[in-house]
Parts: sequence; C-alpha cells; structure tokens
Amino acid sequence: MPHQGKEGELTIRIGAAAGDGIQSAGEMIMRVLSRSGLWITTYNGNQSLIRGGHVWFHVHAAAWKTYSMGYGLDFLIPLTQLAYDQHYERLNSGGAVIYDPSSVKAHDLPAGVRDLSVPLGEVALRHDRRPIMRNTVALGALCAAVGVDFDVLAKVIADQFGRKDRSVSENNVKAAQEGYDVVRQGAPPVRQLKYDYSSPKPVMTAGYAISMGAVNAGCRFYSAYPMSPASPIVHWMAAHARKLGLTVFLAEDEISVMNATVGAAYAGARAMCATSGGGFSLMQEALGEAAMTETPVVVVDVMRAGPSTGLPTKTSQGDLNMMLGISHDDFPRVILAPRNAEESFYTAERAFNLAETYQVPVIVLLDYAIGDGGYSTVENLDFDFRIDRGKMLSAPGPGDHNGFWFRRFALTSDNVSPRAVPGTPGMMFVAKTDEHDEWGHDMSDVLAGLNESAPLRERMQEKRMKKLEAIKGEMKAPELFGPSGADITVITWGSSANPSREAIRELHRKGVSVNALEFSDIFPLNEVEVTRILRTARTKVDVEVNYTGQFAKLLARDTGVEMDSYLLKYDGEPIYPIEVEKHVLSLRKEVHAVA
Amino acid sequence: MPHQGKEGELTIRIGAAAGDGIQSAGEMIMRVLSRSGLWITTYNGNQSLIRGGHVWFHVHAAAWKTYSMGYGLDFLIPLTQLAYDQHYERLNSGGAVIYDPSSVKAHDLPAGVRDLSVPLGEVALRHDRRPIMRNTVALGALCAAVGVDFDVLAKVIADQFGRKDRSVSENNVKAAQEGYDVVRQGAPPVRQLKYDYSSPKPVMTAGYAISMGAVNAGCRFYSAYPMSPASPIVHWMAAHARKLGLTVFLAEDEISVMNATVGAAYAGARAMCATSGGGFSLMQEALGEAAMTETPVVVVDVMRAGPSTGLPTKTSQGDLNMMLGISHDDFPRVILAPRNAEESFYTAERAFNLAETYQVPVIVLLDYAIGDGGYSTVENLDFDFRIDRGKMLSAPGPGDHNGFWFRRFALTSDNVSPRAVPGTPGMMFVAKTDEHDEWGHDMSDVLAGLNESAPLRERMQEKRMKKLEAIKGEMKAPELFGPSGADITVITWGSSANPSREAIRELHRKGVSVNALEFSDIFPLNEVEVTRILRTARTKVDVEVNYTGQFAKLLARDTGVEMDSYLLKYDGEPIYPIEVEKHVLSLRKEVHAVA
Amino acid sequence: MLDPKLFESDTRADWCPGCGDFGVLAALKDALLKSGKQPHEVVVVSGIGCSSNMPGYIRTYGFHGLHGRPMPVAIGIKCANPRLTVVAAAGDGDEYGIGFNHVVHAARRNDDIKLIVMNNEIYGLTTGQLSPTSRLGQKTKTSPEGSIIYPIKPLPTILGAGGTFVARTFSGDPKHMSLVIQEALKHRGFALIDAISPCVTWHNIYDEVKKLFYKLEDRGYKPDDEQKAYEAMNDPNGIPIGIFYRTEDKASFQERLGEVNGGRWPVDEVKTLPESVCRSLALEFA
Amino acid sequence: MLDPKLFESDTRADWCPGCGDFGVLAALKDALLKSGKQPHEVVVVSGIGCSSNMPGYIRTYGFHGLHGRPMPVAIGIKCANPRLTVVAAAGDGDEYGIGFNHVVHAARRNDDIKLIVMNNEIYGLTTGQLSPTSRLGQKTKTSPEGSIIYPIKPLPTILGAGGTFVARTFSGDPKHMSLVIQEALKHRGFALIDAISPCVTWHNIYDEVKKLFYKLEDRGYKPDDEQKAYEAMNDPNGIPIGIFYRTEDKASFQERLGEVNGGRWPVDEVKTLPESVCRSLALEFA
Ligand SMILES: Cc1ncc(C[n+]2csc(CCOP(=O)(O)OP(=O)(O)O)c2C)c(N)n1
Ligand SMILES: Cc1ncc(C[n+]2csc(CCOP(=O)(O)OP(=O)(O)O)c2C)c(N)n1
Ligand code: SF4
Ligand code: SF4
Ligand SMILES: [Mg+2]
Ligand SMILES: [Mg+2]
Repeated sequence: MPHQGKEGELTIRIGAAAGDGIQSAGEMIMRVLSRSGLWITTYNGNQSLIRGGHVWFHVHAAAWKTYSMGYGLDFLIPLTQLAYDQHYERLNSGGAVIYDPSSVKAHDLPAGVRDLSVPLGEVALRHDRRPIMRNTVALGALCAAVGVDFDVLAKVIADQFGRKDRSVSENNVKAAQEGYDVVRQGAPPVRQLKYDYSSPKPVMTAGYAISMGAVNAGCRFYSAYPMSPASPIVHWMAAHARKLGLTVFLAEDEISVMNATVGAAYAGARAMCATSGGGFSLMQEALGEAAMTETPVVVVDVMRAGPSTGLPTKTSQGDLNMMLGISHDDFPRVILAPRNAEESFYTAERAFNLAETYQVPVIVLLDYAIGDGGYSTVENLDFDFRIDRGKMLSAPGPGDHNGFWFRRFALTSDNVSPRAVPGTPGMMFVAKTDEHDEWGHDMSDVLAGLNESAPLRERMQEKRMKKLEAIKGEMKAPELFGPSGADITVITWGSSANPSREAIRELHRKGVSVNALEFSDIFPLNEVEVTRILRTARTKVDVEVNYTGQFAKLLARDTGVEMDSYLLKYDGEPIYPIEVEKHVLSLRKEVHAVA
Repeated sequence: MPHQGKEGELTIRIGAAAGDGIQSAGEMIMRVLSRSGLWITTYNGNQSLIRGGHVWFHVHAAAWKTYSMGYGLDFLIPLTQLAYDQHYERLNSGGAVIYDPSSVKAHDLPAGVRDLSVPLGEVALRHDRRPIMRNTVALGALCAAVGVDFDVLAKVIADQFGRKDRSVSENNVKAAQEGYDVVRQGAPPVRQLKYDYSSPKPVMTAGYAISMGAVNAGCRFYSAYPMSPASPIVHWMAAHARKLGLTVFLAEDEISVMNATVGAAYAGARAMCATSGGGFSLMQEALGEAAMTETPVVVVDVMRAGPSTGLPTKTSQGDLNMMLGISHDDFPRVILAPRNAEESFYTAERAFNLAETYQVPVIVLLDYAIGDGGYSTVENLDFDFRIDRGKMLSAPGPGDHNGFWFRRFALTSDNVSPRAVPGTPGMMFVAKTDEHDEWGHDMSDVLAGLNESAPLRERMQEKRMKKLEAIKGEMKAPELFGPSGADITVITWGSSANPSREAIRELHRKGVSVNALEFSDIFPLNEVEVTRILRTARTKVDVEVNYTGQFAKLLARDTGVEMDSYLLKYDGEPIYPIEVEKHVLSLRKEVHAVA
Repeated sequence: MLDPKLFESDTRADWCPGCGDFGVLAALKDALLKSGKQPHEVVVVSGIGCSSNMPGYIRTYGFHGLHGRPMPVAIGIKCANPRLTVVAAAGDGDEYGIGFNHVVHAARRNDDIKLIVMNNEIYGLTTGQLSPTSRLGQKTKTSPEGSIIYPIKPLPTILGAGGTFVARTFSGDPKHMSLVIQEALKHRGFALIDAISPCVTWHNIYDEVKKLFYKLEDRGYKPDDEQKAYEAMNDPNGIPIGIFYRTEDKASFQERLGEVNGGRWPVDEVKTLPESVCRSLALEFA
Repeated sequence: MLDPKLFESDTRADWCPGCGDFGVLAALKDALLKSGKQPHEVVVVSGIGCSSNMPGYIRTYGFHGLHGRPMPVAIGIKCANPRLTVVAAAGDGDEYGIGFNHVVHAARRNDDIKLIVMNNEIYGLTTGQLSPTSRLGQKTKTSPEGSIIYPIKPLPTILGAGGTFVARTFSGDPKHMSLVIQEALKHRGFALIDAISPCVTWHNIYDEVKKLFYKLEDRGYKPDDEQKAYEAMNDPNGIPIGIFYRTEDKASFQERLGEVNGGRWPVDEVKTLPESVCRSLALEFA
C-alpha cells in the first residue's frame, strides 16, 4: 500500500542511463525549487561508468528545512523502462509519474498515483536532432505538475546553457514550454507548494562548501589527485584558481599530494588536500610526517563504500577506524565530521584554526551522500571569520635561538612551540621526521637511547600527544536534536544525522519520545563531557553507514558507554528516514514490553 | 646502592661506537653461553647511523629460561669512555667491569664491583694492525671471568671468521687467549654458572624464526623493500634462496611489495612480506585489495618507535591502532603478536593456515625488541607441520561454473568460497577490488544500487566480515603466567610478556601475589571468552610499549573491561623487568591500603 | 582450427559506444588466439579506470586490482608461476601517472610482463581530468582554462630506463595492434605497448590520430637501434606506430630468478621443508 | 666579501669518515655561497638515508622528510613560496627507487627544484642492500650471491621524461660539483644532478670512479642536443661528468602557476575573501 506524500514537501526522482544528462536535469530541478524559496536536499544515484547502466537524481524540497531524501516519491520521471521498474514502487499516493508512453510502460501504477504521460521524445525531436532534450521537456511537465512559474524554469535553462550557443538555450526553453503546456492545460497542479520567488536559497554539496570555507580561511594551496567522490573539490578549486588566486598542484599520485601539502604548510601556506579512502591509504605515511614535524595540514576524506575500490559512487561511513589508526605509532590528530554542506563550510574554517593553533593534522570526514552525491540548502553562509595562526613568530624571542638555529620544537607549558615561516631571516630550523630535540636536531642517530636523551624522547612524544588534551576543550559536544529526556536516543555522526532528523520529526508526529545526539566532532572525544551526556540517554540507537559500527566502538572504547541497538547500513545506499523510523518503532515496542 | 646479581644468571653488556664490531662481539658472547647450555636473551642497543655514536649489546643468560634483559649488569665491557659512563651505574654488586684503562677511566665504580682492567688495545695490536681485535681480547677476558672453557670461545671465533682468511681466525683466537689468560691467572672466575657443553641451544631472533616458520609452512615467495628492523628477514630469505628454492622479489617500494605478494598469493603461492610501520602505511591500500579479492597473504610488521621515521633502531608496540584501521571501510583481518622467537616460528605456520583457510590477510606484529634487536633461546623447534590450504579446488563442483566463469566468490554457509589456482583449465575467474557478485562480475558499474543488487552487495560484505566469527574460535585465549587468582594481574601482548615474566618471578620470590595474562592472538578477540577471563582478574595492570595503551583500548572497546593501572613506556627503550616489578610493588601498596 | 570464440566472455563491456578500448579488447583476444594461448594459461591484470575494466570482458584468469598497481600484481603472479602468460592492461593515468614507477622498474628489471597502456590522454572513469599524457592547453575538469603541464613522454622514458620492447599502436587499427601484441608475447621480457585508444566522451582525438598516424614498418624502420628509436619517437610531424625498439639480448628477470631458485617455483612448492634441512636451520645462529 | 662560514651548522655530520657525502655537502655550501644566496632564502629538503641527513649540516631552512618523498615536499614549498630556493638532496634508493616517479613527473612538469642525488649504488643507512643503481653481480645483503637485476639508468630516463637540466658530478671533485650546482641554481626549472658519492663502508667505488671519470667540457661537449646527450650518457668506456643536457626554453611549472594565480602566492594570502566575492560564491549553484 503506497504511503501518502508529506504535506508541504516534494520528493522528485528522475532516472535514465548514464550519459542521458540525468545529473544536470536533476540539478535543474533543484535550482528551480530552490529559486522558488524551498529548502532542498538532493541525492545522486550514480554508477561507476560513463554511459549506460542506470542512474537517477532525487530532489527533496519543502517549505521548511529538509535533511535527507524524505519519504517515498511524489514524482517519478523515468526516462527509461529500467528507471520506471526500479523506482515506481516508491511512489506516494497523491503523486504522479511523468513519462513518455512511447518508451516506458507504466505498469502496476500504485493506487492514487497520477499518470502524466507526455510525448517527451516527440517534443524533444521537434527542437533538436538528438532526443537528449526530452529531459528539458520533462522538466517543463514537472514544473506544471508542481505549479511553479514557468519563468523560473526558463531562467534556470538559460543559466544552464548560457555559455553554449544561444539557440541551444532558446530551443531548450521552447521544448520545456511544450512539456509545461501539455500538463498545464490538462489540469491544475498535482501538488502545489507555496513558492517565494523573491530570494533564491544558496544550495551546495559539502564538497563545494568545504572548498569555499577553506579558501575563506586563507587556504590558497590545494593539491589533488582525482578520486570519486572527492573530485568535485579539485574541480571547484581549478575552476576558481584564476578568480580567487589559488595555487592548484595536480600531482602524480596521492603520496605526492599529501607531501606537497605538508611542504606548502611547512612553507607557511594554509594548505589542504582531499581524497577518498583508497587515496587516503597512500597519504597515511605523510600524515605521520605532518604530525612528527608539527606541520598543520587539513585533509578531507570523502568516504565511499569499500573496502578497496568497492563501490566508487556509493556511500559509506567506513573510514573512521582508518583515521583512528593512521600510519604507525601514536600521534595527535583531530577528526571532524560535519553533518551537511553548511556545517562543512564552517568546519573548513575551524579545521585551519585548529591545525595551526595546535600544529597538528586535522582530518575532515565527508561522505558521498553529502559530499558529491547530495546538495543541500545552506541557510547562513557567513564569510566573516577570524584567522588564528597560533604561535607564529617573525623574530625569535629570548631563548628561542642558539646562534645557528631557531628552537622550533621548544618544550612549552602548553606543548605548542613557536613557528617561523621559511624565508624569515635568522629563523632557520629543520623539520625532521626522525625524533628530534627542541632545536630540531636528530635524536635517532648519535643521541638515540643515551641516558640523557631517552627522557627527552619521552617528553617530545608527550609534548605532541598532550596537545590532544587541550584540543578536547575545543571539541563541540554532540548536538541534541529534539527534546531532552526522550525514551529513545538516536546516536549519529556526520551525515547519518540527516535521515535521523527527518525520521524523528515524523516519529514526533506519531507521538514517539525520541531525540538524537549528533556528533560532528569525532576525535579527540572530550570523554568526561561525552560520557556524562551519553549517560543521560536511555535507550541508545547507533545509526551509521558501516558494518561494524565504527563510531559506536569509539564511544565504547573512550567512554565505556555501550549502545542498546544498532541500525547499520552497508549496501552502498544512504539511510532513508523510513529506515530509522521503523527501527525506532520496533525498539519502542521492546522498550514498552520491558517497561 | 647497587643491586646484587641474581643467583644462577649472568647479565653482560658490551658497548662502543657503531662500526666497532659490537654487534658481532655481542653475538659471540651469546653463542659462547648458548653453547654452554644456558638459556639466552639478548638486546641490541643500536643507533641509526653506520659509524660513531654509541651502541651496545646486552646478553642475559641463565640456567633456566630467560625472557628479557634480566636485572642490572653483572659484567660491563665498555670499549669507550662513553660506554662506561652510560652503563656503569647499572652494575650489580658481585659483578665486574672489563676494560682497558688506557682508553677508559672506570670512575665511581659501584661498591662490590670488580675492576678487571685488561690491556685490550695493547694485546689487540700485537695480533693485528687495527685495534678492532680488542673485542676478541675482551671476550677472552669475559670467558675467564665467567669460567667458561676457552675451547668454546675458540670454536665460536673459528665459526665466526671461518669464511675469511684462516689467519684472521687464528689471530683472533690467539688474542682471545691472551685476554683469557690475563683474567684467569689473576683469580678464580668472578661468577661461574654450571655449564653443559654437550648440546648447544638454538637461538634466534623473531625475525629469523618467522622466516623459517614461513618457509616450513610452504612459503616460497617473499617480497621486500628493506626497512629496519624488518630487514633481517629479507637478508635471511636472500641468503637461503638458492638452498631452499626461494623466490625473492626485491621491489622498488612497499606498494610494489604488497601488490606483488597479493599477485603471488592469487597465483597460488604461499606469499609473505615484511616491513616496519612506515612501509606498512604504503602497503595498506593493497591489504584492502587482498581482503576484497579474498586473497590470503601474510604480512609481518616489525614495529619500531615512531611516529613517522621516529627512532628506527628503537622499540615500540605502537602499530596496533594502524592494524585495526588498515585502509578504508570494514574488512576482515587477523592480527597475531607472538611473544618471542619460538612462538614466532609457529605463528608463521598458523598464519598461513589461517590466511588460506579463511582467505583473509593475516598480520603478524613483531617489534624491534624481539624482531631484530633481541635473540632468544628456542627450546623446541618442531618442523612437523600440516599445511592446510582450505577450499582449494582443482575442478569445479556442481553449480561452481556457468560455462564461462568459475564461481570464485560463491556465498556459502561458512562464508568461505572455493578457490582455484590460475593455470587450472576451465576455472577462470576475475578477482576484483570493485564490489562483485559470486562470479566475480563487477557490481560497481551497471549493477550498482539497483534494487536487486544492493542486497547482494550487503551479503558480500557480510560474507567477508562474518569470517571473523569463525576465526574467533581459532584465536588462543591469553596465556596465564603464574598462579591463578592472584591479587594483581599484569596484562601483556606480544613482547611485553617478556620483562613481565621476569618481574613476576622476582615478585613471587618477594611473596607478591601476581600473575600475568599474555595475549598473543590480538584480533579478532574472542570477546566472550576474553571478557570472562579478564573478569576473573582483580587489579589489572596494562603493560605495553606505546603512549596511549593501544591494546588496553582494544580490550575496553571489545570487552568493556577497563584496566586499573598502566605501565606505558615510549622512550624507545624496551621495558626492563625492574620497571614492572616497581610498578606492581607500588600498586600492591595501593591494593593493601584499600583492603 | 582456432575457435574465434575461445576468449569470449559472457559479460558485455560497459565502455561508451565508440570507445577506443573496444579495439584493444578485440586485438588482445585476436593476438592471444593467434599465439595459440589457452584461456587458463593467461592472466590479464588491470588497475582502475575505464580501460582497466578489461578483465572479465576477456575469458582468461583476471585480476582487477588497484589504480596504478597492475604491474606489481602481474610481477607477483609471474614470479610465482612463470608458466602463465601475464598481460597487464590499464590506462594512461594508471600506468604513466600514479603507477609509472612500477613500469620504469619493470622495464629495467626486464620483468616478463606484457603491458598494454590504453592511452586516451585523459582520466576517463573519473569523468575527464588531466592525465600525464594530456597536452599543454588541453581543457579538462582540472584544467578548465587549458593545461599548464607538459605531458610525459612515456616511450623515450621507458627506453631510457632500459626497456627491451617499446611499441606504439592505435585502436583504430586493431589488426596491426594484434600483430604487435603477438610480437610482444614472443618477446623475452618486458614489453610496453602504448595503445592510442581515444576517449570519445572526454577527449575525442580519433580524427586527428587517423590523419597523423603511419606505420614505422611502412617506412622501412628497423627496431634495433636505440638512438634511432629516440629519433623516431620524437617525430614532430606525425604519429608513428609499430615497434620502436626491441632486443632479445637481455634475460628476463624471471629467467634469472629461475637460476637462483633452481626452477622450484612458488606455486609448486607449497610444502614443508625436508627434515635434513630443518636441523641445520635451527642451529644456524647458535 | 663572502663569509665562508655563512652556511656552517653547529651539528657535525654523522657520516662515516671518508663518505662521499662530505664532498657533496661542501660543494652545496660553496655553490650557495657563490650564488649569493642567504641561508634564510634556501630550503634543503631530503628523504631518509645517510645522504638525506644533509639538512641540519647546512645552515638553511630544512625539511628532513620521508624516504623517497623529498620532491613533492620541495614542490609544495616552491608552489607556496617561489621566492625560496629549494634544493632536494637524497640518495639513489630514495630518488631512483621508491621516489623515482616524483622525479620523473617533476622533470616533465619542469618544477623549479634542484635535485642532488647522492648516488652510491647502495642503500647505506639500512646497512648495505641492493639499490636501483647497484650493478649486475654486485654482492650486497639482499644479493649475497650477486645481483640479478639490471641497474636503472637515471639520466637517460629523466632526459626521456623531458628533463631540462641533466648532469652528473662526482664528490671526489667538489669544485666541479659546486660549479654544476651553481649552474643548476641559475636554471629555469628542474635540475637533476646525479652526484656519484661513494659509500666507503658498503660499496667503495672511489678508486674505480677516479680512474674512469672525465669532464664533458674537457672534450668540448655542448649540452644543447638531446640525441648527443643520450650518446654521451651511454659511454661504455668511462664515466663522463658535467652537464649532459640543458634547455632554458621551457617555462618552469611555477612560472606557469603564477600566470594562473596572478602572482598571489599562498604564503602571502592567508586571509579571508573580499566580501564582494563571497556573495557570488554562495549562490553559485542556486
Ligand atoms: C589510489 C586511487 N586514486 C584515485 C583513484 C580514482 N581513479 C579511478 S580511475 C582514475 C583514472 C583513470 O584514468 P586512466 O588510468 O587514464 O584510465 P581511463 O579511465 O582513461 O581508461 C582515477 C584517478 C583510485 N581509484 N585510486
Ligand atoms: C617507506 C620506507 N621504506 C623503507 C625505509 C628504510 N630505509 C631508510 S633509508 C633507506 C635506503 C637508503 O638508501 P639511499 O636512499 O640510497 O641512501 P643512502 O643511505 O645510500 O645515502 C631505506 C630503504 C624507510 N625509511 N621508509
Ligand atoms: S569515458 Fe572515454 S575512456 Fe571511458 S568508456 Fe567512455 S569513451 Fe571510453
Ligand atoms: S654507510 Fe656509506 S653512505 Fe652511509 S655514511 Fe657510511 S660511507 Fe656514507
Ligand atoms: Mg586514460
Ligand atoms: Mg644510496
């Protein structure tokens, strides 16, 4: 039995084969709705191939804040039979399917779903020799079905094709208009929301947001080797290099990427790089280098489903264990996992300040679901930001110099040493991956193991590690979503907050006592504070996208608090709100049975 | 106040600069005593340079089993002033310092320590133009001081220099004889143990032992890139290649090493490689490849002090976190940490059977203290071994073939699929790092995310991960050392068992109720069993060589059991028994105070 | 009679219609067939990229590994069992970029691997970024204003490193490609076959290559002189295809390994040690 | 007047007495001095190995990084601040083995880094194993019966890859080495200086090199022809030192970067964005 679509919300999915322009069609739907004043979340059902197969794009829009894919489908636009077959069962009653009956058979249409057949191909071929324009025709039909002014779509089309031949844009508008008219003249809109065309809402992926945040935090050096789903970051950087004055180094591999990032940071730049899991493996040794030389770097890992090559276009939160164990032996690191695009923007800024203040590597974990595969509305993008470079000296203080060398690795009360930028006269120092003394002299050769140097080695290791204690004070506590003191608490980290939020909203409507604790600052955990917060929760449900419950294990390790239940997903698909809802409902039964 | 040397034991240390032949002198002392029927443990106080600096070699020998460096020094042979200055304070009363007063000033000699001055340099120069032979003279003196038959030393010298010019060997024997005579004629032996010259005891490092174990387990492919302290393994393999029929691939880097190992294992060989932490970072991506393609490989990590380049010749147990988080997303792995050379031999054998039975990567963790830096006596070396290759087919069974391909990744009740060796007619299959179906077909392109393939992806991930459940049944429980039900339980893993054992023996003499739980099978933990065992322990002291207590954290994570106290060492030096003893004694006070 | 379907798979290649890689696949099948190979004797090892999807489209043993790492996997296989014919097949990003060092060192060791690099001057699978063979000025997703990086010259580099078989082919001429692959299969050691294999989606150079390519053998070229090879490779006016350089004078690395291990290859020797050996091993350090 | 102590450190080099690396250290100091560099303008970047202990023995900024990775660190530094003179210095294992791909790609990009490879045909620091430049038959700890692997030929490989300055020097002639380094410092882009720097402990080839080496310039050689450079490098009868090839025609990668970023280099631009830019960025995807 199909569900009823949610009041005030729209869920739309368009699907076809790779190469059919689904991504750009989906983005145009997104733009239309976002320029109509709605909040947006999208998801890109991609495959790892260039043409063929089956891909889809999902848009969730509402008059209020959306977080994930929402519930079911109000509109399905299947451009191929496979697209219909794969998705029609999700259609909500009260929704519609927009399709071309000459190429798609809308069998077994769920009850209450409107059949909006439109001769997409025929219309398209009237405006172009190739049928690619049927996407645009479908967009026109969709706009009519949701009652959006056609002008909005026309403008989106113009912007989209603006750079090409003007006739391309005009033909597309015409084709769209025809699609619009077919549906419009037939009937009133299938589902109409209230639209406000006066101010478009910024929308972006976490990948783009973190790029902007980084550049606004003073990062002008970016190094990359392409890897899905992190590639959009380098595309953005490359596209803005001239305008924003960015230095982009396209390296031969991720080893080079990470080492170059360390080099640039050592030289005094704010430097960042990004990759996905497989590339991160290659970066690990150089992350250890950054930690040992106390060089501040920011590294973004956009997680995808593994292990190994895995499913390059599918999502996962499976890289946390790797981040807890990067390279060998103990060194400090910070791990942040913003929940969405907006938070990613600010996370980039925080990451650089943390990295430079404590002279440690900072890792930001995104995932495909928000990093490349999903746009979301960014309500507030405040570029006002205070760059804090920590202890950066332009001349040595007393005791900071021995006539030859600057005391770069001085043992200080807060375990952070003064830094100098190469090029500064008289502040020469050597950054060493071998253990070293305060002056950067080698402790692995003639000094290693001597009675007097073993304790110094101990102190250098302590100096580095103890920075984590201070950093704990800067880590944000998990954010509470929903009322405090609920019967059931959903524990999320990073992007798993999103479906959980929509589920909780729905569960509240159903009178369930549930809330969420959303972690975006992952490591170092402020154990005392986190333990206290977790202990206030009653039944705890861990929601994350990996097999072993990596974050729950971290909590167990560092706080001793165990989860009561787990919703772990690892089929490559993102978590849908309905899955969280069902899980919580099943638990409620248990909770009640016990009570 | 100096300690008294232990009855029935000998601790000897020789020190000088790198390039002075300290390692081979130390090994000769080891051989002399081991051919005299004693149990031996050695430690190599090395530095990361080729000539100069200060290095030393320590031998602990006894009429019973030794485990680590023992207590203090009965004999110090300082060939340089620095060697004297660095070590004399450790001298036990009842011991002696053997030195050449023309080059070393034996100041502040602790009470009860004999001053055995010998004109080492003068004697040496009588037999060679260079003073290098003073080592041999000192060995002669030492043999007299401990009352070992000179013939034993003469034979050791002959074996050592056998390959060189015969006169070299003869001159050395003569020089040693002079050293022997100087001490012998002066007085009776300083400390004489009971010697049995009839059967020499096998002695080796864990690095050598694991090499032999591997080859005896059928491993004939070894790939390497040199890295301290793992290099002795490749040296051994290269030296035995012709004799044992080994194929040694010296690769351009560790990435190549690991991928070649995976290739050889895929081809049907038993294949191994080894490295230290930094090299292991580079191997991680290919470890994920092994896991995803279900290719059985054995990888040895000989840990050294990090992070990063760190202290290449110093010891650590800091790589456990890395092993728990290798590469990205979840995949199965086995982590073993033998405690000593003997166990390493058998661990290599077990590792290959586990790897092939479950088609997973197996990681063996050694450390500098036992892997390169320390020999120990191997009581029983039983080469009798049953190779178990698991589900290896030479022809497809029913349902195993579709006319084109062999169903290499079949979903089975025990989650292990049948394997075939490339070259076998009619069993072709593709091993893929992309997610794949049972036939090895790609699931990341045209199938990714489809309604019907998402559940299959889920099952493939479960298939791989669930093997860990079966492996848990093969993991050995921690070994109990000492009586059960003690007041205080020392928790060790891998080599940290060794100093703990000697401390416990000593503590028992002092009437302290203490035992140890020694883990050598690290992951997957058989949680139920391990939790039960840990819960029987009262006051638990974690003893390991890293900053954060990585193993204790794993126990906390997977069993919920927390330690009561920690002895964590991270200055690069191995744990001395006295440190464990003191820690336990301080605890006993607390325990008593509370009781 | 050769069965032309001997190497056919049941799996359809997922490349874009018109992709050059179809030609390479056809040529490889043809060359194996004509060289009298049986499917079970051959292993095709690849990396990650459109081109690296090759294994599975050809019915042999296959290993579809990591981006840039087909060479070491292939070498591991060949060292474990030199009776296998081991072909590595991957893209320009894979083999001339991230994995180039393995190629360089395989060339100098003369590992007995036949490497086919499907060179399309672009990263295809990751949706069109700059590759190491991309040209100055080429517009890609990572060089939206045109590349500022000089391209690598893989052939002279590998020749310089000691390559013993260095060739270029074009997927627009699969027959010629098959012939070159057949020669490579006969070669004693490492063979690099740069296969120009245009990406019709992100960087379509078909027409250009068709206009500019010519066969070395048509101009009477003999691949026996290193100096001449350099000159031929650097022709600024056309795109020569064929074998630039070949020598059978150097033993392959695996031949040399066999001298050390006495022909006791790892796949055949998964056994314990004879007792006689064990005793001496145990006491080696005592 | 140049202060000869300008680049002196307080730290004594821990190399074995007689190690070739002393000569390289002396030559590098001399070349920097004669090139009019100040210590704070120079960064010496190294990897891991005996030779890589260089930073700290010379008083400049230094980065003593990972085995094989000096090049990318150096490039990161140079891209962040091209006003710095960036010298990479490391061993043959480091640069021709594990890290060679970075060198190859730096050569083709023409990164403005001066790389000095202290080539001793051995892994020194790890106590004497086979290096990529070790010879066939060379006995080492990993080739106790003599190496079965052909050595790499770094110079023609880098020339093939597009190197714009390719030279060889000998630490037995630090004066000549200093001159070559001075030329490299003036060069527009990447310079590879293969510095024969014998390891007296594991593979002492001093006498041999002394016997066989000669200076290219003494034979009237001009480093302006690629083909001739290949021939000169492959001389089977002697060991030529000097500059084999040099061209100033190619812009360095950093020059080209400057055209894109408009000379706004990362070290100078650690600042937020102007407000005008922010607004448009925010709405870019809407
Ligand atoms: C370590 C790592 N880095 C990056 C990637 C992402 N990646 C996959 S294929 C590819 C490049 C493909 O280009 P090429 O090798 O030329 O093959 P083509 O697709 O053009 O045939 C990249 C960068 C990866 N899989 N692994
Ligand atoms: C990733 C990694 N692998 C291996 C090592 C061990 N290692 C240190 S130095 C070295 C080789 C040194 O040889 P070379 O670069 O020629 O320098 P040399 O000591 O001869 O000057 C090796 C293999 C390491 N430090 N890191
Ligand atoms: S994207 Fe290019 S390389 Fe990849 S399949 Fe399509 S045409 Fe071939
Ligand atoms: S071992 Fe060789 S390379 Fe290293 S310092 Fe000594 S002589 Fe120099
Ligand atoms: Mg390509
Ligand atoms: Mg070297």
